[in-house]
Amino acid sequence: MARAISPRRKWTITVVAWLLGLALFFPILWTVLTSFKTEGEAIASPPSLIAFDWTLANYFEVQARSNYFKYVGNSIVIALGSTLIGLLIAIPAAWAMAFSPTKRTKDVLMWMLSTKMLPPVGVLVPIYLIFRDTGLLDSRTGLIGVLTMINLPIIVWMLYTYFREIPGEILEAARMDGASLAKEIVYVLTPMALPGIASTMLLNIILAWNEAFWTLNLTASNAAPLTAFIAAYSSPEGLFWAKLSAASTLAIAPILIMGWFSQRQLIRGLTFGAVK
Amino acid sequence: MGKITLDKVSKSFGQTSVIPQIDLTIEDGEFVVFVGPSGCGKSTLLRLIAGLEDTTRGTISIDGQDVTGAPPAKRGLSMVFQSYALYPHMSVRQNIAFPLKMANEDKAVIAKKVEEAARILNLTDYLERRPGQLSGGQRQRVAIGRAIVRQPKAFLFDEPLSNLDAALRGTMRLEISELHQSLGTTMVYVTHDQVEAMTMADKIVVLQAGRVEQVGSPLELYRSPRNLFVAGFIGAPKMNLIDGTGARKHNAATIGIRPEHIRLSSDGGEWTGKVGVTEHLGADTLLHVAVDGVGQVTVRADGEYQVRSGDTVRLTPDPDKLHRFNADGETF
Amino acid sequence: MGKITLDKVSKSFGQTSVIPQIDLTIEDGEFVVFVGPSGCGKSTLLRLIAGLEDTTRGTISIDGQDVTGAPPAKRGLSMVFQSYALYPHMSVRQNIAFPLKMANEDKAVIAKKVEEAARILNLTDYLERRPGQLSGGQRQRVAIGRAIVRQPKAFLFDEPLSNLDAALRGTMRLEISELHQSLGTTMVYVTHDQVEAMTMADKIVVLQAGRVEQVGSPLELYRSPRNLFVAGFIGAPKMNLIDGTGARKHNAATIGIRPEHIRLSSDGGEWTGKVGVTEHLGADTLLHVAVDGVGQVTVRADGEYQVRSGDTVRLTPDPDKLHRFNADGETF
Amino acid sequence: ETLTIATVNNGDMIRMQKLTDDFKAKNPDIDLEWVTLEENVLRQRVTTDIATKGGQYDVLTIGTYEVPIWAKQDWLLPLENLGENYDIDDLLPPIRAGLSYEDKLYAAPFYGESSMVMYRTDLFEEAGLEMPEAPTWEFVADAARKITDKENEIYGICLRGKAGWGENMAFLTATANSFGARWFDMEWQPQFDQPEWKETLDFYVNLMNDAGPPGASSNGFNENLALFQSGKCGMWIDATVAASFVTNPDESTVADKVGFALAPDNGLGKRGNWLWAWSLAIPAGTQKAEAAEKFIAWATSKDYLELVAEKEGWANVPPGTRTSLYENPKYLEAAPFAKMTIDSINTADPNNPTVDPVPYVGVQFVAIPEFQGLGTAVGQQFSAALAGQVTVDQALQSAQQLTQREMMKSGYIK
Amino acid sequence: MATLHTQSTARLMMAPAVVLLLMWMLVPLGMTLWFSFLRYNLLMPGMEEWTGFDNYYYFLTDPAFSTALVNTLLLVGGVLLISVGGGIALALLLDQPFFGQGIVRLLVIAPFFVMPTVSALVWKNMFMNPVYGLFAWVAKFFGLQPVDWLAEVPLFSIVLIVAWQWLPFATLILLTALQSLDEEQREAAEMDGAGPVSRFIYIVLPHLSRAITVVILIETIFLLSVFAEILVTTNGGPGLQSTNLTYLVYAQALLQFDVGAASAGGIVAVILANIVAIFLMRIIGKNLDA
Ligand SMILES: Nc1ncnc2c1ncn2[C@@H]1O[C@H](COP(=O)(O)OP(=O)(O)OP(=O)(O)O)[C@@H](O)[C@H]1O
Ligand SMILES: Nc1ncnc2c1ncn2[C@@H]1O[C@H](COP(=O)(O)OP(=O)(O)OP(=O)(O)O)[C@@H](O)[C@H]1O
Ligand SMILES: [Mg+2]
Ligand SMILES: [Mg+2]
Repeated sequence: MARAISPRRKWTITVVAWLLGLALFFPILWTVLTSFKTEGEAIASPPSLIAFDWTLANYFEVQARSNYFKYVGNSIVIALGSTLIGLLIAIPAAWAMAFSPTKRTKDVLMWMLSTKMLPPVGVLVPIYLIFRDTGLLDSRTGLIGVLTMINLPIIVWMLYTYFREIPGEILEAARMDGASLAKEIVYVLTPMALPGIASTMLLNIILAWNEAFWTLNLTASNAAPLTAFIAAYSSPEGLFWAKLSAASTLAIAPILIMGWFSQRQLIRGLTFGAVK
Repeated sequence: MGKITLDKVSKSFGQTSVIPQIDLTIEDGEFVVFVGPSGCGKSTLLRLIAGLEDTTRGTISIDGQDVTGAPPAKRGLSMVFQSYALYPHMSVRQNIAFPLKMANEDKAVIAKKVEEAARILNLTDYLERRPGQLSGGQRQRVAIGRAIVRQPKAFLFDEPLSNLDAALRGTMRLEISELHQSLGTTMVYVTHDQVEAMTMADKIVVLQAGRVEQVGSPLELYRSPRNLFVAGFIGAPKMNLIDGTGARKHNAATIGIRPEHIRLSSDGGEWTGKVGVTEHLGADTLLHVAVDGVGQVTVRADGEYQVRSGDTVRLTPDPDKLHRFNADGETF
Repeated sequence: MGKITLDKVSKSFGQTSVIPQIDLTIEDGEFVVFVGPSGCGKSTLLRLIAGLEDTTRGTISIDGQDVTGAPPAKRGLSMVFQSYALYPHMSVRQNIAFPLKMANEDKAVIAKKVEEAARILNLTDYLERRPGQLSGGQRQRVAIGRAIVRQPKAFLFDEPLSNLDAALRGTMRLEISELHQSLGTTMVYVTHDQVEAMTMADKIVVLQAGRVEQVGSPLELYRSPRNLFVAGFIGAPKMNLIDGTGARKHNAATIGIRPEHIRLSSDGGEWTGKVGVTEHLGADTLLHVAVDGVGQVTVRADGEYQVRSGDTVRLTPDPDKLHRFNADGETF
Repeated sequence: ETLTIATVNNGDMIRMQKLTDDFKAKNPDIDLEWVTLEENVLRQRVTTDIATKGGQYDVLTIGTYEVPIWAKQDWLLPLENLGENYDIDDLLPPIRAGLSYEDKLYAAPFYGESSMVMYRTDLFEEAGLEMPEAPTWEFVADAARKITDKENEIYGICLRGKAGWGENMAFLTATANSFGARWFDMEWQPQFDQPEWKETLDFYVNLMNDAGPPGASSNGFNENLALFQSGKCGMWIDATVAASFVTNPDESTVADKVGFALAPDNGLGKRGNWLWAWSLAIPAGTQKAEAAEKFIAWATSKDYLELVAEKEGWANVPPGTRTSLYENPKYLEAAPFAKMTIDSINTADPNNPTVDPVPYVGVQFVAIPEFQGLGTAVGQQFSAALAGQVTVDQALQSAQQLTQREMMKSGYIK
Repeated sequence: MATLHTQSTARLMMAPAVVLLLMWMLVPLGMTLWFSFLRYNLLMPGMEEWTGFDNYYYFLTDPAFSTALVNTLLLVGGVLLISVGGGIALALLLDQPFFGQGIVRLLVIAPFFVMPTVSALVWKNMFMNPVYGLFAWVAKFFGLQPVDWLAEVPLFSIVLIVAWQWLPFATLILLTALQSLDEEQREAAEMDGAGPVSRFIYIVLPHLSRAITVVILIETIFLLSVFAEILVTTNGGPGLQSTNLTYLVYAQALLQFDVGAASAGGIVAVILANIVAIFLMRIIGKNLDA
């Protein structure tokens, strides 16, 4: 493909791609911009793009209402915790499925995935009762547990597809070299699958971060993450567009920034083994 | 130390029996090559010895000790894989050091042994590189380095050179032979390359469908193949196998004559044929000749033999080098 | 029809000039092989002809018509890729039919032509399979089938056999040669395999670093290499190149002698050496001899030459076959 | 000791959060942890928690709908130690009645509300209309159509349309009361097949089509508030608490042009106004009942009103809970809507909400546990009718059917 | 790989994941199953009694049920259509060389990071609102009647919002898949005379088929349980126009607090989800094996 493409074509593509990219990004951009407006400007017609009096008032207002940092902290702990534990459980399972498959491996995998399809509200009351009896309500531990469980199938599946890409010969070589199973996984498999593991991790952090049902329903204050933070803004109080935007910006900023910084890893690993 | 004995070993995958039953002894210090067509069970046999597969029946012993149930790590063997199976995330040094690290060797000892292995294999300058930054031949050497560093009882090679190009293959072939000479360790080597088998082996084991067809030194097999299969399999270019009338004249169901054992002349001679494709290799010329009443015969002529497609030539097989086979394909 | 002319063609990727400037004419019906070390620009040259890369300067014409700016599809050439580049989701039939379908041929015509191509290539039984279910050789044949079905002006092959094992390579080599004979279409063939180049080519183009070192028939190159590079490159086993005292005796900076042009004897002879590794190939024996004052020399002896490592042998290079090079590496 | 307080994200509650320091100063050993949620989410969370005895909250913010139901289940602790100077008798009688069960107070009102008409005096003047103190539906409809000027984005009337028992059904049930309709007859038979309901709904849908804002079917209290504040509504019939927001010049572009009137009637003796109070209660499961009660006493006390007045001005104190407030001249002066509010509250009668007798209590709701789901389901039908997705008749028919099913399923009717 | 030793270790290694998921499946699901046969309303404790299949009867005969079923399919199908179709188009575009590729990729990927609640709020209030929304402003700017998105085309609006969130995911996966297409295959097709369109249809699309199945599988799993977006924007309305199964069960569970009915609904949803799952696995399993 090293034939020259005409500059005109390249420019056309550039323009179209940028327009589409900006269009997709626009809602986020608009939210961020609005968060710096006053309530009046937020609903002004015609809307002003950047030529308005920038103000941080909305952020102070939001922070005054609820301690943002507590929620962020919880979000981080829960998203990271559930993902790490999930990986810890999933890596051996995926290893087994990828390198010692049986006839039933596929079925087990599909069964795991199908557990994700069950509507969470259907089991809310049972879980609530269990959590109440075990004292897990409004605890990070409890949430980490639940999120681990709901993301585990995806983690196992993604890892499985990555692992299958790794030639079994390398693991056999390690075995010949005298590595025990644990060492084989720690020294050979995990480092080799690192891009895949990183991408799985990132994807699951995102999913856990954005999980709204369980995080909202199983917490009150101690363990409440950003989804609960934003729940205080999900209906307007008169003119509230700017405040809503500020809260929204705060809720998505950490994960967006993390996502942007790690997008290379995310994308690199998103090449599910199955995709290639 | 490294005598490997297979006693009535058989292997099935589910219903399919891949190796019906094999008895084989590999002496200490021997260079044994397994050859055979694709799918005949060469790799399986090697993996059984390595302990990467369980035997279905039979026992494998190393130096008289039964290791049938032992895990690979406990057998004291090293293996070099066709794909090299290097650890891509480790440097060459770490790759070579890995088996020692697994054996919990002392750091200083590891360093010394790795340097030593690297020196032998001319890898000293590349120790800090990753496998991805090496050429094919260098990677192969790293794989060998990883194998020799722990001084195993025997080396197992599964088509180690098949991913290299012809020139490199030649060089590596020599290197492995030299390594064998200098280390004196038992080597079991799987290949389907003629030249490798012929030039490297002390003993060739010809396999077909999981059975041993013949065991012997390269020249033994070249000179006296026990049956049609071995005759056709050993030697390049392939032995001409002739049945029908041509064979009946020699009182055999089939006769075989190698291309290099046929004399060319412009008149006289036993057979008359028309030249088809000619391949000029410089040092030799290969003529593909359609012989009346016999079929396609390949002849090798020394040097540059000038002949054109369509020319008629006379051929005389060297009677001393003629192989005769009965209806079952056995030599007699 | 298929005369390809390259006129002052050069190619750079960004800053790096890969092909400085090349003039080359490929006659209609010729089988031209490009050889050269890895990275010398063989594939690039082929892709320039195919239209898969733009020339930086110069013009390419086919049958006298300038096609420098034409897209690949408009040049009427077929290409067989090293990786075969079969369409994995299509059956063999669909793969072969694809170029015709793209040309909006009639269904019936397509069916007929595909059958015909499959017959020629012995693929009739596999027409309904997917590429994934075929062996390497069969895949290669499908790729060729896809190339011949549209009766192109010329075929371009980029190392088409390098993914096959030795035995298969031999067979496919013959098949392509026969195909060339029966179709009579121009073929441009890239390889780095000695044997392929020698046996298949009408004309070999030896490339180095994007420059043509020599063009000629295989035997021309074998007999009279124009310089050291070609001498070392053509012929297997490689020509022995000797400089220093050994060469000065012959009034040359370097002399070259092929292994098959050295006579072995137990006494007399020009050189005395000690045998290192011996490789018994059955038909021949290769001896690696360390000659005093000359260096490592490889000698090919016919048949089974019995000698042991460490023996002393005498060698006599055939004076008629001696190549002499000046300090610039040119033959004189 | 830390109290976890579940509360709704309404302006008055938010204000209370900001005044926490005052409470802490008075009770240094009690810490407050706020869980502020949007109304629907709050209700789900709080209900799930109390019904399963999860015990996550020490103080709940609930409404007049929940209090009698929950008190009956013994899920709430009666408020008996509100302190010497709490002056329980100062609470407005209808509100206090709504929050009591078997004569015990189970929740203290934080603010109370009824509904009334808010209108734009400037627009009425322009159109040459005069709003009576107690308008009829006929007048309201007529005026709305006259004021409407869609070109300039002036809509004659803004009414709730967003589906939900606490959203459009609060308004519609109260309105239906004034049209003589009712949810159930004395046998718990649903009444949506009766002409009164058809009349109500026809009136509502037609009026909104002619004079309502676009997107009315997704407008609730807050959306309408925004519309009114930005000057897009001629009239708005909604909660009395809105009055302080629409007259607040910081938030409202029409602050000085708002007039108030009682909710309209149809001459049948019932007005279309409701009664609601956001109140603080203590769940039975808490370990910190004493501290919780201290907090509630603080938050609903007269002193708290003074505190807000001091910090934010009298117009912003939480309204509708205490008689004394409406006797306070400073408040009456600062809050032009005060009189209308208290009149509206006092005319609402939760025990006899309808023209014809009914077996239930509650003005804009039916105080049975099933009502949340039922009201929302019916609300969805009516919202669909408003959006023009179904006809009024279809909506009523579906409402009737689904209500009947539900009542059958729950065993009210055999 | 196939020694008995490794096989038994493998089983051991899978055990934690399998056992945990099994517990996660069975304990709550078992309780849900049990509840589904009870008359159990959270607001009326102490009245639990066995009612047999009553809850199922009421759930399945509820006219809302069939509507919700259809809506669920429309929602999943619609989002899949947009995100896969758009994803392919975007991937093809982004695969071309142009200026600022990296930045555009950042822009495109961004919606995927946004919480569903937030995106629903933003879309509802700042874009689709018929009075203040940006869409309304644009419509008015062109002299058109603003569309009241959430009332007039509620399901479509929700599809749009959800598709906006999932489009980046599809694009990314398809883009990486596209980049893994063997260059020689593309060139071979070019030599064979295939134009850009033919190349897309005969070479690129088949190559993408596995990636597309992966996207469909993953998205379906998440789309079946879309609910926050509906709750925030339309509350399932107007009428039942945007009520999907998950939302219906939600309404039973958290509006009516009818645990019995919600459990029955949950069980029905699980069964339906598994039917979809089996169906998906059939096609996908095949595609993944290849
Ligand atoms: N894990 C397995 N399960 C089932 N059959 C297998 C397995 N491994 C190998 N086989 C079968 O066993 C036979 C022998 O395989 P093996 O790999 O030993 O052949 P090989 O001689 O090494 O061939 P090649 O030269 O192609 O490497 C083949 O028919 C193969 O299909
Ligand atoms: N797209 C490209 N961009 C930059 N450099 C290139 C590109 N393609 C090839 N080259 C460079 O051009 C030179 C010639 O490459 P080419 O592929 O033609 O070599 P070759 O002779 O075919 O080698 P091989 O035998 O390994 O296939 C190499 O140095 C290579 O790195
Ligand atoms: Mg093998
Ligand atoms: Mg090349």
